[in-house]
Amino acid sequence: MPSLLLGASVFVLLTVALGLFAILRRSADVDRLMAVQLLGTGGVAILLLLAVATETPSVMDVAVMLALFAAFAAVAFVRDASGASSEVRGE
Amino acid sequence: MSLVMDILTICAVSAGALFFLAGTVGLLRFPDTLTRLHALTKVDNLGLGLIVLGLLPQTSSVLFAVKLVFVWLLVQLSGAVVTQLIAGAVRHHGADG
Amino acid sequence: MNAATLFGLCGAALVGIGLYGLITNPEPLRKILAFNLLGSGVFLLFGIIARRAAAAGLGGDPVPQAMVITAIVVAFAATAMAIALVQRLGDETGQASISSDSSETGEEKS
Amino acid sequence: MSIASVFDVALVALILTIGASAILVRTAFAAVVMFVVYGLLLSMAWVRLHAVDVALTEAAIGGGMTGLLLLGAVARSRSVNVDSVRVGYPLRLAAGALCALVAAGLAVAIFYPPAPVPTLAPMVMENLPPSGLGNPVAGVLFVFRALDTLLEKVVLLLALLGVWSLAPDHAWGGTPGLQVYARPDPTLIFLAQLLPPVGIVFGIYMCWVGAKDPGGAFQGGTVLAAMWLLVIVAGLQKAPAIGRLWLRVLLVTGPVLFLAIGLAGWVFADAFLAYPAGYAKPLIVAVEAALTLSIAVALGMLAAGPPVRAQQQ
Repeated sequence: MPSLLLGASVFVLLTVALGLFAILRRSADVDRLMAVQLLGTGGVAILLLLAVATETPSVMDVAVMLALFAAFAAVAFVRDASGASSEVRGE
Repeated sequence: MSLVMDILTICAVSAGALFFLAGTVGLLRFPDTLTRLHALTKVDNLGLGLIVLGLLPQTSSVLFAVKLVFVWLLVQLSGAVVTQLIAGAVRHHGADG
Repeated sequence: MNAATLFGLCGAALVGIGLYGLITNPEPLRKILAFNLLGSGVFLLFGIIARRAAAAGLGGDPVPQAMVITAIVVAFAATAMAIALVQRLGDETGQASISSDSSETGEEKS
Repeated sequence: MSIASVFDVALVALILTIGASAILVRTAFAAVVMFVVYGLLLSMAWVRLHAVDVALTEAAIGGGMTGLLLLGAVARSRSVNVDSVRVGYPLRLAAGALCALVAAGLAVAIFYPPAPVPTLAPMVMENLPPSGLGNPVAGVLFVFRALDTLLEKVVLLLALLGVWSLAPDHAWGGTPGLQVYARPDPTLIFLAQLLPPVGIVFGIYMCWVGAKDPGGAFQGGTVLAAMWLLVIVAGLQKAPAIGRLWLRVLLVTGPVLFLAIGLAGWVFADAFLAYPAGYAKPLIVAVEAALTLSIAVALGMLAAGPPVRAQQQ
């Protein structure tokens, strides 16, 4: 079973790599935002598979970290890509 | 019993991996930003969900399993909101490409 | 070739890539980014040292690992400082690139 | 070739591709997106290298926090004119050759490691039990090399002082110029209300579990900082003015407690930063808890940048 789960993690990694390539060859900033989201989800899936395959529960904490910070980064990216930011500069 | 569990794992993980592939094909083939975003959400919801479902029978302790479900819920919620935000940005900015 | 060597080569290549970006990119922001990339390559090299020294039932030597954790945090602090400096420079001069003599660099390719 | 090594090869190829495009891509915004993706990928590499503590730190700081920091700078530098002077072709070629040489030199060093690989792991494991800790990395950070960790906190504070002192004179003591959403939509507000409770629990968990398993004050503190920044960016709360007393108290609490326990080591144990026998673990956990808060505030304020506006009374 561990080798099957490892195989699945390789497969997911390859699809994520292909997806990243698909996203990043577009030139629009909004498209690029999806890269972080894709890696957030794909990375979590890969890490969970690795955690169970290698029986290291602590790897799951890395998955949580990845999920939290992918969301955090995405919020910051959307702020700047959509021009919705406001300058805190009231001089 | 463990055979049944293993079969469940194999089925669910493969199905999940397949959704990752489908999402990627969508990202490669769909014509505009919003439809590509749609493909991405399928990866979020079904791909990861099925993989977590498949991993549950293989966990060694209940705490491990609860954590798995927690991770999935977290990604579900944040993923849904972030894709909403991106879609909002597309509408604001105009979809291109 | 084992995993440690493979990631070691990755670290070496990242140092090269980061250094290239540091030299060739005129924008200070991009230089800071490249420097971070270079730094993470060095951290990865440390990770290889740790991984190769696996002993006593551990997956790696904890001493270099602890040093890398410290280094990542300090690198973040240094990045914050560098960005604040660049921004103040931009506010003062209205220029967002480091070139002591812009007429000369402008000749090469503009 | 085993499945694990296929994974490693694919991961390394992806890291190098993303890393190179972070350098070569045209716009600064795209470069920062690449850099965040790169940081998240790198944390997977650390997992493969059996360094889960480092993976946690890299995902948090390399992926999220540095990304926010760089992004804020990109957004603010858009108003400044960026002259698009590009370095000439011959120079780029020379730089490429030099960098390839450096990388090749490092690669040679990788292939010829010292014959008996030096390791401190057995010594760490031998001396870990008296401290009561289960995580060897925490042992190194808080017992064997505690002075380094203490000084690192001081470095964080010094860096923050440096960032603050770059503010124009009239803004001293004012609020940092973190970019925020002008009109946050309901979805964002929902996220900013939902994620922080989860993140705070996870941050405390990180700090608590750090004594036994991978995790610790750095990782926990970074999560707390990110949640705080998320609330500020979403416009639910304002960034605090840097002159606030509570802010400054929180900033120094961790280092001061660490220092106090270190000085007490002279009296109750034999040396500076030595823990009296039997009390090591509770003392370390107390220091870690205080440090987590201080690190959270320090990292948050570092990411928020220098003050730009005088405090309104």
